[in-house]
Amino acid sequence: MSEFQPKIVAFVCNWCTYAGADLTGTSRIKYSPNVRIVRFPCTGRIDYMLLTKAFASGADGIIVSGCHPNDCHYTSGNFYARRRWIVFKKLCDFMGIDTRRIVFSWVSAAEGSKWADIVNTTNEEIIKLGPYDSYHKLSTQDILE
Amino acid sequence: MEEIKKIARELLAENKVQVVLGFEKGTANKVRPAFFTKAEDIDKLIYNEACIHNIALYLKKDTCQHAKGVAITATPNVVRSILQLSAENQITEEKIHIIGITHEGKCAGILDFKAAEEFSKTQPKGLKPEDKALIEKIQAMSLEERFDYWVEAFSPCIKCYACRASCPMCYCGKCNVETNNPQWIPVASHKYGNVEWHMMRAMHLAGRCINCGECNRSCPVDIPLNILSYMLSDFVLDEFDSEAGLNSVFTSALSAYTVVDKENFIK
Amino acid sequence: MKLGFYPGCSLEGASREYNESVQAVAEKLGIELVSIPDWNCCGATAAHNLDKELSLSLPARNLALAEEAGLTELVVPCAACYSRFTVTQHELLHDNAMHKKVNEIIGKEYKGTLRILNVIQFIEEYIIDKLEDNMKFEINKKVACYYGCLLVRPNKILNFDRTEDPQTMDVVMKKLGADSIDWAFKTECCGAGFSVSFTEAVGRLSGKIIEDASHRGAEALVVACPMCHSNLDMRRPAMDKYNGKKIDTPVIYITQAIGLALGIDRKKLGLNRHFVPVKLDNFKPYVKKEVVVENTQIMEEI
Amino acid sequence: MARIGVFICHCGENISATVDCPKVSEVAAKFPGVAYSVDYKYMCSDPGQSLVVNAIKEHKLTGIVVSACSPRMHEPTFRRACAEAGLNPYLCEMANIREHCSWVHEKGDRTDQKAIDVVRMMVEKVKRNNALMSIKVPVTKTALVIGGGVAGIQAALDIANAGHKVVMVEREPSIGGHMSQLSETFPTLDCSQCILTPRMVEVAQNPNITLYTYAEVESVEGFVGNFNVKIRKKAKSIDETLCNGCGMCTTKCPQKKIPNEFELGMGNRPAIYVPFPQAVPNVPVIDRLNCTYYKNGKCKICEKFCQPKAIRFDQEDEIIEVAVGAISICTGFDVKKTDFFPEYGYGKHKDIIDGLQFERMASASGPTLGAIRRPSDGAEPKKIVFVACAGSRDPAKGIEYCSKICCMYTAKHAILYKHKVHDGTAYIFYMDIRAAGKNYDEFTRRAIEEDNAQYIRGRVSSIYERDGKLIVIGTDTLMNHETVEIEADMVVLATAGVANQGAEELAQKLHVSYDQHRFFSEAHPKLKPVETNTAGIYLAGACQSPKDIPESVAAASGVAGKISCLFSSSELTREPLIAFVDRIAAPDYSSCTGCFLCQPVCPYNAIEKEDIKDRAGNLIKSLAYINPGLCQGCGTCVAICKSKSIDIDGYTNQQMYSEVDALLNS
Amino acid sequence: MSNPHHTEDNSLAGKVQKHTGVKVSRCYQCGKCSAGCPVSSDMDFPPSLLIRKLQTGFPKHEEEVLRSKSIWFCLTCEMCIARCPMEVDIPPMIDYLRGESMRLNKANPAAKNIIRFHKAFLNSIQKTGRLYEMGLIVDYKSRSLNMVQDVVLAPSMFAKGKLKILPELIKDRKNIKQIFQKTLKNKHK
Repeated sequence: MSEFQPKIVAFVCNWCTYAGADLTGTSRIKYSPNVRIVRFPCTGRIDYMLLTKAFASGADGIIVSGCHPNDCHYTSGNFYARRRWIVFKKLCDFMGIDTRRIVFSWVSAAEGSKWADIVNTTNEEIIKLGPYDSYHKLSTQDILE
Repeated sequence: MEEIKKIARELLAENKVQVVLGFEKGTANKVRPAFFTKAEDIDKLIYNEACIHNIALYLKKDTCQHAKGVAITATPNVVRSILQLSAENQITEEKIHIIGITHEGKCAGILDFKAAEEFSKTQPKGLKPEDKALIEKIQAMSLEERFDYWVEAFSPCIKCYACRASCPMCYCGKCNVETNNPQWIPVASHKYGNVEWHMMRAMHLAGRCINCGECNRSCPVDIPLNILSYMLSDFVLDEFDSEAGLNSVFTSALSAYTVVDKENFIK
Repeated sequence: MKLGFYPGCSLEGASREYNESVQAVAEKLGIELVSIPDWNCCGATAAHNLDKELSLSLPARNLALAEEAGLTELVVPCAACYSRFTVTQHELLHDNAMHKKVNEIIGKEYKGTLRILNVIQFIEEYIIDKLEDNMKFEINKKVACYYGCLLVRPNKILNFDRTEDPQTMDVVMKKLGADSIDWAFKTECCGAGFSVSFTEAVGRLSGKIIEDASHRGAEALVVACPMCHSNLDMRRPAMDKYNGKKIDTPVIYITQAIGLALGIDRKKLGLNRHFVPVKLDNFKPYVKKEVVVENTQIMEEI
Repeated sequence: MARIGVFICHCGENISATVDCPKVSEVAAKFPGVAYSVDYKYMCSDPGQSLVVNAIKEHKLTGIVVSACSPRMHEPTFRRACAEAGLNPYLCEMANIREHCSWVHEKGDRTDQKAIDVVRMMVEKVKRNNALMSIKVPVTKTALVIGGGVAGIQAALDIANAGHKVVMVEREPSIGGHMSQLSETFPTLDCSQCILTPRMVEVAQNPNITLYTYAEVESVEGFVGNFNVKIRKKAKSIDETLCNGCGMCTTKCPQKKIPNEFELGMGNRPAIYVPFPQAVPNVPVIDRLNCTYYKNGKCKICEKFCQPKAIRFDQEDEIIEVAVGAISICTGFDVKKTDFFPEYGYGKHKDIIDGLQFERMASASGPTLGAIRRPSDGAEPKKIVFVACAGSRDPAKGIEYCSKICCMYTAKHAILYKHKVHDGTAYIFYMDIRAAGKNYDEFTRRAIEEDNAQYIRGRVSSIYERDGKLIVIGTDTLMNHETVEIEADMVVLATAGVANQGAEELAQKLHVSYDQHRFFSEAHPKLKPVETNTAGIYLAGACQSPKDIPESVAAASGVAGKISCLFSSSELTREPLIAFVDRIAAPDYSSCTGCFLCQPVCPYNAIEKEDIKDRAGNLIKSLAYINPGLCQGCGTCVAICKSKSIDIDGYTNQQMYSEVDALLNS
Repeated sequence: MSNPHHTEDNSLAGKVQKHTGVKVSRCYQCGKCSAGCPVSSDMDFPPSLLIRKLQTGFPKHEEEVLRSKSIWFCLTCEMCIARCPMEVDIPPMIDYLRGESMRLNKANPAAKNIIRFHKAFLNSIQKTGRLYEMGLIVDYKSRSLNMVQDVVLAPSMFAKGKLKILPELIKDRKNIKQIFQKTLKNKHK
């Protein structure tokens, strides 16, 4: 394939965004197949270490998505997650990790078309940015180097 | 100085404490942390400008853990560490006798936690100007430069874990880096493993670090680790109005939230 | 104190008494109004009806000139001009492409830094606090404050007072000692846009307004718009025809009312220029209310 | 060694039209640890399920991945199949290649690749699944009913009559709710209080029902079957056990001019009062804000006249704790006041009233004893205008939804008006007549044909007062959109039905969700209309959306049915996908350091402190412990734990890490 | 946002939406605009009926709209949008329809006077930069051939100092001319 097809991982919560993505399917709204969805019970469960792990394993972009504020199935998981992301994003920015490649969003179970939009815009954005070579190289270099 | 010794001696003599944690003269004109268990040994207890190490670290060591009472000569950084450890349920007030020492080196007497909180708030704090300058320098860099800077800065790391060993907040029995199922952090000290290790450590200290700078001092290869956690502490203070080391009961920016936390980055 | 000032065509022509009263009041209270150098007509309804870009460009030229002259606040007493200016500012600041285009058309750089004040905002911010010390008379009359369309609509853009049953003018009139009545036609359109071209409709629309005010015992209508004024003042024959009776309730500008309270000469306020004679007189001399000392102390403490 | 089975479903053509299923199956067969891989037309069909069951048995599978639709659809189906085959049902994972793949992507290599990746991901995950046992929790067979309107009354009676205990909490001094304020009810015109009062009395007398009026829910903890509820019983300043309801106190109270809430300000009441004559319980309360004694420290006239000596000025709020197994929210609705319409005078005209005020006016027990009178001067209005959709279907100034009940009650008002003012005319400005319901359309026809209600299709632009009349200006869109001007004596606005005050706080106390209008949200708009997203908490009546009486009652009976089902056995089974703290050998006991930074993040207060002691009883270590009965499995504590001492079944660190690892290292 | 499943809407309503953002399908025909409109009785189709005609999209109705008196009688008093429950912004829609009506030479004969007045007004500004009321009235009266009307008013206006004999000229009239050339002239060539 000549054209660059990014690898995008989506970390989503079970109750809102996963269900929203189900609705995208039920509504037959098309989006880029470059995304792989990983299901979590709640955004509160999403460990930031999985994000760096995903980059290390070859992801070019990451979507993290859950319920809108006040809609969390567990009432507050998304609030703790949001705070963690605020801090994590700051650290990433300071350390030169490309946070343009991490897209945070709220997609409810009713927002099927928003999910398709998020995936498509992220896909386009990552295509523009190109493969995340600097991080990939870091993680695959020879240990003895 | 004599006042500190007097307090320490009395505490031991009255058996209010079994251990006094402080400094003694080391070799080659250096100072070293010491445990004093007898009142007569207190003569050896010293305090001077060289005693900058954050000895709150030793409160979690067996000698202190097994004692019923512990006294500690505590500079502002040590006091802040003690308060944060208390906030995280690692030590209890009944057991700890803080012999406060101000940033000017004066004895502030025995501080209970309430007094310690006041002490902590009023004592000056902050980074050295050169560290601040470095933070600003890094923030002015481009994304790629920042990344390269840190990869390069971490590359001499030999994963000796002195940073962890010297940090009073790194008290976990089993550190994440030793968790191997799954192997979150690569063990080897290659560039990737180093970045991941220091990144994880910075996240774990976010909102908890009291900025004593011990990690940087103890690092044999001089990585400016402290500015990572300092930058985050500063950010957490700005963003969530939360600061470590000021409170002896629960505080942690990341175990809390407000409905109005900033959201401009979320689609 | 220096404020930017845009008189507009009406205030230089058919509604010069409005200008005269604004100037007289400002002068009396030591406020300097600086006209935009070489200002042009805002385009009014005509430009707006026939071409959108023209309707934005004409006001934009004035705004740009005001900015060039280093003005930061601009008083626009004419409600029509005020509306055109505010709408232009809103549209251009919310539509980048149009903003660029208009800048190109007028050959000037409009930045959007000006704060535009209508006459009531001007009164609220710069005049009302000075009244107590300068008032000579109380306007002890029953008045009906008439706002018309342009001061309150479209509310989303102007964001001034509430759309229905606005109160700002009433507050000023009450401060002047008037009994401002609650009535039904505060914001109904008077039809000024058709004053020349479709006078029958004007007779009906304005007729209803003047009738309701006089029916409820108003001794005068108070306005802040030259369009409304010339319409309600000059088209009285058409209104009387519609109402089937003669109504001689005069229509005065709010600045004229302030002028009267300040004891300014009637002629200086242009009251002689009205078609419907303004007979209001016998005002009660104003006595400054004694401020209770304790309150002042509390105020000072706060 | 893992022996994983992979089952690729075609879902008819739903998947196979886009994804090359045989190819996916072929590739999956080569994944490490996969012992068996097959594709089939309908995996969820009986033969499909048999295929799974047989494969598990035949190939001695240690876990399966069903690659088909969303797990939200068929996960339970395939878990059952596992159980049938003797495999722990939690050793089953689903790879979603329908909703997340075939339905959203075009046919092609990249789509096939995605399906393959998704399957590999789940294979890696399922290898690390643990066999889990479902959790049994006991059920407390008492229900809490919040709100004593008609929905609450119905729910409480039905549950009580099924033989279970009920605790009812009502905010006002009496139960009855809005229905007790209504005059007559559509479409039958039977008197509201006549049909409601017997049921109110029944609630008071039913031995299974404990009634707390003038009380509010303070806090709720726990989970389905095991809620702990604190109820704040506000001080009535009356000893309810002594009061005989003689009413002497209310007649003697010197404060007489307090606007009566029940009459919506159209009548007055004393400071010690019973909201209305048929109140249940018939016990007065003292309104402390308006009582002379509480204001000035002097009076106590009521106490002097109270024969049973039941007045208690020093009474304090009481907190009552109850354990319940299920909760029914029946908190009802509120109506918007007339003051938010700028064009209708911001509520300044006395003769513009809302529908509920008209109800009180038309009620025989109301402030005018059933006569229709102008509030301004007490005259009988000869021309009355009803404005439907006043605030409803109005995104600009009101609410965007249809309040549903207004069309019917406005028709009823027009009929009642005509019955009371024979020479009067009622005009109704409306946009649509929404009268779907048994005998509903007939009812509106009756208003038009028999009671001469003048329906005008159009909205009212403005209303103003002139010479004591209200000038109503509207349009008739059926008459060339002409302007219609009516000189009315009185105007009734059918204001919108909105969520009740305090709904938001209650929702937060109960951890249930609510919509943008602050109405409580049902779990599923069609199939779970009376459930909330929180197990064991149900909804009935207008707290969910505007509802009329029959609908509210039907929903309440529905809730009672649901709760009776829940109470039919003494324990219930829960999914074991919950968090736990690791345990290791002494001397560490756990990698948990006892920092308890996880404790505040748990929305269910499930994280407790566990002390490890030696034989002498000395504390060795304090550890976090997650109460399996309380944990709902969000996993927020897992991500917060620095030492990774907490993990969560179903989404363990190992599982999630492997998923990410597998997905990308393809 | 536009629905990708729909092709471009070439109806008049579609054009209105494209050029002004006003979506006529939002109107549910409550008629509140017509009830509040001060000139609805002068109109052939009150505002809500005008919208209804756009909603159907029948050529007959669209033609009626473009040839209507209504679009010219609108005073832009904004009462309709102030009270519209669905926030259908009628005034900009009418502005657009006027433009279309002129462009297609469909302006209603009854609107002649109104258009003439507007043109005379703009003419005045174009020449002098400001409104020259005397000139305007003379210009308008000569355009409308309605010499009698308002002749009564002029002398008394003059007497009260309300009419000036000579126009006020602004300095940079070139700039004004430019503005007219780049906008009006450009389009009506």
